[in-house]
Amino acid sequence: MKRLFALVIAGLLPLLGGCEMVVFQPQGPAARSITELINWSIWWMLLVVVVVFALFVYIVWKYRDRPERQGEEPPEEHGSTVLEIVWTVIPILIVIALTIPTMRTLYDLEKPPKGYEDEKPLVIHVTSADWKWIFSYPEQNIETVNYVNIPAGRLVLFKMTSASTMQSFWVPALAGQKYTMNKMETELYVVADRPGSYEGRNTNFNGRGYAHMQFEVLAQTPQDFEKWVQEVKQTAPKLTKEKYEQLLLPTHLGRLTFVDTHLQWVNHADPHSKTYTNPELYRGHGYQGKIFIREDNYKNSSTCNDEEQKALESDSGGEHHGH
Amino acid sequence: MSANVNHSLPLEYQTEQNRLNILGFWIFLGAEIVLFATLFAVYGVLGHRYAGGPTPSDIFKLNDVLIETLLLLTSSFTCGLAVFFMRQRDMKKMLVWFIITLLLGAGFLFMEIREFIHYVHEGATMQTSAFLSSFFVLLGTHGAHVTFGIIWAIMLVIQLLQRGLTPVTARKMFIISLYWHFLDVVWIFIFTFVYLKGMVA
Amino acid sequence: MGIKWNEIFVGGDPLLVGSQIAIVLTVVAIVVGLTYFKKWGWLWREWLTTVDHKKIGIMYILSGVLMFFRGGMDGLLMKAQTARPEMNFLDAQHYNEIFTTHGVIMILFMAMPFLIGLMNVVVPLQIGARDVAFPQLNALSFWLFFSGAMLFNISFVVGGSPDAGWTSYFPLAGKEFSLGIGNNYYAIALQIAGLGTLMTGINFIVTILKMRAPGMTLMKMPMFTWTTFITSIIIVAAFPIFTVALALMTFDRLYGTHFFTLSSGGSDMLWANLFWLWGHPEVYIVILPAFGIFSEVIATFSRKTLFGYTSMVVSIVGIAFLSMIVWVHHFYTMDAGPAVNSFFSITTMLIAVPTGVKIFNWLFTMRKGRIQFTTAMLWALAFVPNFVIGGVTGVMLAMAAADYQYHNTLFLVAHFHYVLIPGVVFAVFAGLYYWWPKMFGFMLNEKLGKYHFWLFTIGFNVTFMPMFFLGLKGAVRRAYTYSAESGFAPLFLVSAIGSIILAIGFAVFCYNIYWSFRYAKRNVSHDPWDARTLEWMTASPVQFYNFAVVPEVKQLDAFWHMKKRGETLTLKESDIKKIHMPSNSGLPFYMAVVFGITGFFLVFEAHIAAAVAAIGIVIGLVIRSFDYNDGYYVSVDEIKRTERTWRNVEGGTENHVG
Amino acid sequence: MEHKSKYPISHVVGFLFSLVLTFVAVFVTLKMNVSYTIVMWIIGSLAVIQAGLQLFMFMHVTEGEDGKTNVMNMAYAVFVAIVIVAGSIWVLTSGHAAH
Repeated sequence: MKRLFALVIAGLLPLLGGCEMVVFQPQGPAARSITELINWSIWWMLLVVVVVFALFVYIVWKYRDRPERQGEEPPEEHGSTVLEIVWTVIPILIVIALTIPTMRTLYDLEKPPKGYEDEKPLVIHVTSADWKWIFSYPEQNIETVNYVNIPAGRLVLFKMTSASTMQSFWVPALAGQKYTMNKMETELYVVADRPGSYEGRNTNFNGRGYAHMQFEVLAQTPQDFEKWVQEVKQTAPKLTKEKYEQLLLPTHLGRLTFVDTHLQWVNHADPHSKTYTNPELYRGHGYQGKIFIREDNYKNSSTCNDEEQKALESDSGGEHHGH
Repeated sequence: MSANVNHSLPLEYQTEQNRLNILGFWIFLGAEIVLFATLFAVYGVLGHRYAGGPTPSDIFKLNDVLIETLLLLTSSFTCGLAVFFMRQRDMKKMLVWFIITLLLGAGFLFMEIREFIHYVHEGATMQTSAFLSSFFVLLGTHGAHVTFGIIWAIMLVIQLLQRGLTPVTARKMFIISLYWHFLDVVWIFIFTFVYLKGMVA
Repeated sequence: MGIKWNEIFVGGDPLLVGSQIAIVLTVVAIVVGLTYFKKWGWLWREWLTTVDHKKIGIMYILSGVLMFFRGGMDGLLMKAQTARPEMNFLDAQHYNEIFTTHGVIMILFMAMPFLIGLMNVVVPLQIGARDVAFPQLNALSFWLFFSGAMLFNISFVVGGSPDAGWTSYFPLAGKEFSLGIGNNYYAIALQIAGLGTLMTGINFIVTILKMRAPGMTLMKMPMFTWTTFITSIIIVAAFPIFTVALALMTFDRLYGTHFFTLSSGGSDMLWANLFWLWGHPEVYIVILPAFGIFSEVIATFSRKTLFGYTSMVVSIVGIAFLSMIVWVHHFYTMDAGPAVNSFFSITTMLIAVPTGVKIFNWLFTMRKGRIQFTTAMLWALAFVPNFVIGGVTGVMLAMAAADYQYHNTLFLVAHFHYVLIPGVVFAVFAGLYYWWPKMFGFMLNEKLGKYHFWLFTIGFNVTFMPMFFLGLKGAVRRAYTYSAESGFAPLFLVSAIGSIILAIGFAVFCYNIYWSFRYAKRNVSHDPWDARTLEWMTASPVQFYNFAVVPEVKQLDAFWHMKKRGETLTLKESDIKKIHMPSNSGLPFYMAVVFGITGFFLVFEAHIAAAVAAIGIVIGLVIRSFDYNDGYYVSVDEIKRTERTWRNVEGGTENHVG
Repeated sequence: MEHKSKYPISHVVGFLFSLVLTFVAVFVTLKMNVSYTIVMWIIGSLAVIQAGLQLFMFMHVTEGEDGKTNVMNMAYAVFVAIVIVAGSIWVLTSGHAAH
C-alpha cells in the first residue's frame, strides 16, 4: 500500500513542479500537530480508497457482460445481514480512530504548545481591514502594517479582530486558520521553531482587494527582534488618529511602521466599540443602492479630512497599489 | 383525485383530494414551525443586543400584550367551536363563531399595530438596534400571518355564503382552522419567550 | 418610480455589451419564430399552462441545461483567468461576480431543476399515480423557480451581478460593503425560486405518501422514489430557514435593519449560521435523488435487484437526520471553541457511515450480476471511484483541527466538486440517458453518449485533481489571480486545460440531444432497457394519463416480476374506466410574472412600485381561492384508442438490451 | 370524528386550561421571586404544555387516516426547531468568538 502511495506521488511529482506543499512542512508546533493529524487521516483514507477501488475493479471486470453470457440470468439476491453489519461497523471504527486524535488536537490548539505552557506570551493584536493586516504590539508600543516580526522560539499570542469585513488569518507554515471578526476576538498561539520568513494571507473572500491581502511573518532571533524594536522606536513616525482612520479606508498599502498603537483609541474586538465603515468608498460598477446612516459610525463623532478621503476614493477601484 | 365520496367521514375528509389537501397543509405547518423557529433563534441570538437603544423593560407594556394574548386565545377557541358546529352540519352557528373569530383576530391586529406605533413614537424602530430588528421581524411575521389569515377567512365566508357546506368548503374551513390554531401556538411562544422573558430580565 | 432608468444597464465592458446584444437578438428570434410558425397558441396550451407532471419535469430539465450552459461559461472564464499567473483577462470585480453566479447557478438553478425535473417525470410513474398530489401547485413551483432563475440571470446585464460569493457572507454582502444592487438580486431571486422549491417538497411528500399504486407499501417503493421522499422532507425542513435568512438579508439591505451588520449590534456570523443551517441540508437535497438514480440504473444494468434494500433505506433516513446537525463544519474557524468543533466533527464524520453502506451495497448489487456498459451505466460506474475520492477528502475536512489548514483553500473546492460533479452531474446524465426514451420516445445516441462520457469524466478529473494539491500548497479559493513566485502556475494550467475537455464533453452532450432529436429511431419500445420499475410499464413517451389501469404491486421491482410472470401487456378493455384529470391553468404562469415584476422592483429598491406589483400577487391568490374547477374526465373510448396505438406497434419496436 | 357529543366539551376544557396556563405564567414572571433561569424553565414548560393543548384538543392532530403521519411530521418539525434554536444559540455564544 505504501508502495502504491509512493508510486502515485512519484507520478504526480513532475506536475507539482518541484514545489513543496506548505501544509506538509510545518515550521512550528501548532502547524506540526495538525500535519501529524492530517498524515494519520491520509493513511486511513488511503486504506478506504484502495479497498473500494480494488473491489470496484474486480467486480466490474469479473461480472461484465460478455457475448457468451447472453441470456444468462443473475441470481436473486436481497442482501446479506453479516456483510451489511461488517461495512457499517468498520467505518464506525475508522471514525472513532479519527475522532480521538481530532479532539485531542482541537483542545491542544487552544492552549500554548507543549514546552511553552509557563512562558509569558508576546501578545500581538491583529486587526484586519480592507485589504491590509495591522499588527499592534502593546508591550513594545509599535504598530506595523502588512508584516509582523516575531522572536523565534518564543510563544506568541495573536489576539485577532477585524475593523471591517470578516477575514481569515492564515500562516500555513506556523498554524491553522482562524477568522477575524469585527467586535469579536479570536486567539491563536503561535511559535516559530527557527528564524525565517513565512507567508501569511487572508483566505476569506472580502471583496475586490482580496487576492492581494497577504503579509509576511518574519521570525527573528530574540536579539534581532530587540534590535528591530529599538530601531523602529527611533525611526518610525507616530501613529495619529487621523492617520489610523485613513489606514482603515479600503486600500492596498505596502509595509508601514508606526510608533504607538491604535489600541489607545479603539479596540475593534470590543463589542461596544465604534463602527468604522465607509460605504460610499465601496461603490462598484452597476446600479447603486441606498446608503443607511449608521448612528454608531465613527464619522458621526470624529472629524475626517474630506480632501484626503477624496484622494483615497479615487484609488480604491479595481487597481491595486503597493505590495 | 376523483370524487370518490365517503359519506361515513366528516365532510372535510370525504374526498381523496380533501385528504391530500389536509395532509399537505399539515406538512406546510411543519415548514411554518421551522420558519418561526428560525426567527426565534435569531431573536435568541440578537435579543440582548440593545446597542444603546431601548431595552424590553423600557418599552413593553404588559397589559396591552395580555389583552392581545386573551383576544388571540379566545379566537382560537371560537375557531374550534366553528369547526365543531361544522361537523354538526350547523352552518349558521358555524358562521357566527367563525365571524366572531375573525373579529377577535382583527381586534388582536388592531392592538398590535397600536403597540407598534407606540414603540416607534418612543424611538424604538426596526433600524434602532439588532434587538429591535429581530423583535419587529418576529412579531411582524406573526402579524402578517394573522392579516393573511383574516383576508383568507373573508374570502372563505363569501364562498360559504355562495355555496353552503360542501366537502370543498368544509375542507377549506377545516384548513383555515388549523392555520388559526397554529398562529395561536406561535403567539404563546412569542408571549413567553419575548414578552415575559423581557419582563424577567 | 424611483428607478434611474438611464443607469440600469451595466455598460463599459465589451463582453457585457456583446451579451446584451446577444440576449436581445435571441429574444427577437424567439418571438419572430413563434409568430412565423404560429406557435403562440401551442406554446400557451401545451407548455405555459400545463399541469402535467411530465411536461413540467421536461421544462425543469430544459432550464437545467440552459443554466448548466451559463454556469459552465462562468467556470470556463474563471479557469481562463487563473490559467496563468498575473493574468489581466478579468479584473477582480468581474471575477468576483463570475464565481458568485457560478456557485449560485450551479447549485440552485442547475442541480436543483435537473433533479426536480427527473423527480417530476419519474416519481408519479414509479408509484403508479396519475399525477402529483397538487398538479396546479406543481406548475406554480416550476414557474416560481423559473421566475427566480430569470430574475437572477438578468443581473449581469441589468443593474450588476451579485459579487459576495454564493454564500454571500455578511458583513461583505451588506450595504456597508456592497453598495451595488447586485446582492439584492441574490436575496430576492433566490427567495422566489426557494418558494417554488418548498412547495415542490410538500407536493412530493403528499404524493408519495398518499398516491402509491395499490399494494405498494413503503418498503416496496423503488429507491428513486424513496430518495425523492426523503429529499422532500429535507426540503420542507431546511428551506424555511433559507426563506428567513434571505428575508433578513433583504431587510438589512433594503430597510436598514441590523441583523447581520457591523453597526448597532448585528451579528455577521448569524448569517453564516443560518446560511449553513439551510446550506448543508441543501447539499443532501441534491445528492440524495442522485443516489436514487444510481440505484435504479445500477440495478437495471446489473440485472439484479438492489443489494441490501432495507439498509439502503435506513442509510438514507440516517443521512437525512445527520444532515440537519452538521452545519457548523462550514465555519469551524470562527472559533466557537473545541467543544462545538468536536461535536460537529463527530456528526460530520458519521455521515460517512451510511454513505459507505450505500457504496458497498451498490458494489454488491453488481457482484454476480451481468453488467451492461450502456452510457447510463457508465455514468453510474464512474460515479463510484470519483465519489469515493470526494468522500474521503470530505472526512479529512470534517476533522475540525485539520480543517484549519484546508479551510477556504482550493483543497476544499476540489473536494466539493468531487462530491457534486460525480454525485449530481453524473447522476443527472445517467438519469437523462436512462429515462430519455420514457420522456420523448426516442433514445439518445449511445455512441455520442460514450464520447460525452469519456471527455467529461477525464476532463473533470484533470480539472479538479490538481486543485487538491494547489490547496495543500496554500492556494486559496476565490482569488482572481496569484503571483508567479507562488509556484501555482503549472497546476493551474493543467486545471484550465481539463476544463476545456470538460466543456467539449458537455458540447457533445448538447450535440447528442440535437442529433437524436433529428435522426434517432422513433419506434422505441416502452421498455428499451428491460428494466424493473413501473414507469417502464406504460408507453414511451408516456400518454398524458400515465396508466390506463393502475397496476397492482406485489413486490419490489414490481414490473420486473410481472414480466417474469408474463402479465405485463395484457390489458382487459373491460377494466378501463374513465379517468379524472386536472385542467390546465394559466394562473401559475401569471403568478410567476407578477412575482418576477415585484422582485425586479424590489431589487432596484423601488418600494412603491413593488408594493403595487405585489397587489397582483394578492389578486392571483384570490382568484385561486375562488377557483372551483375540478378537472375533467377522459372517456373510456379515448383511453382505448390511445392504448391501442402504442400496444399495437409493440411487435415492431426495438429493445436495446436483453 | 370523535365529536359525537352535542356540546364542545373538549374545546371548553382546553380553553379554560389555556387561560389558566397564561395567567400562571404571568404570575410566575411578575410575582415570584426566584432566579431568571428557574422562571424561564417554568414559563417555557407552560408554553410547551399550552402548545400541546392546542395541537391535541383544538387541532386534533391524531385524527383521520393520516393521524400518525401528522404526529410524526409535528415531532420532526419540533426536532428541527430545537436544533435551530438551541444549536444557533449554542454555536454563537461559545468560544472566543462569542460576545
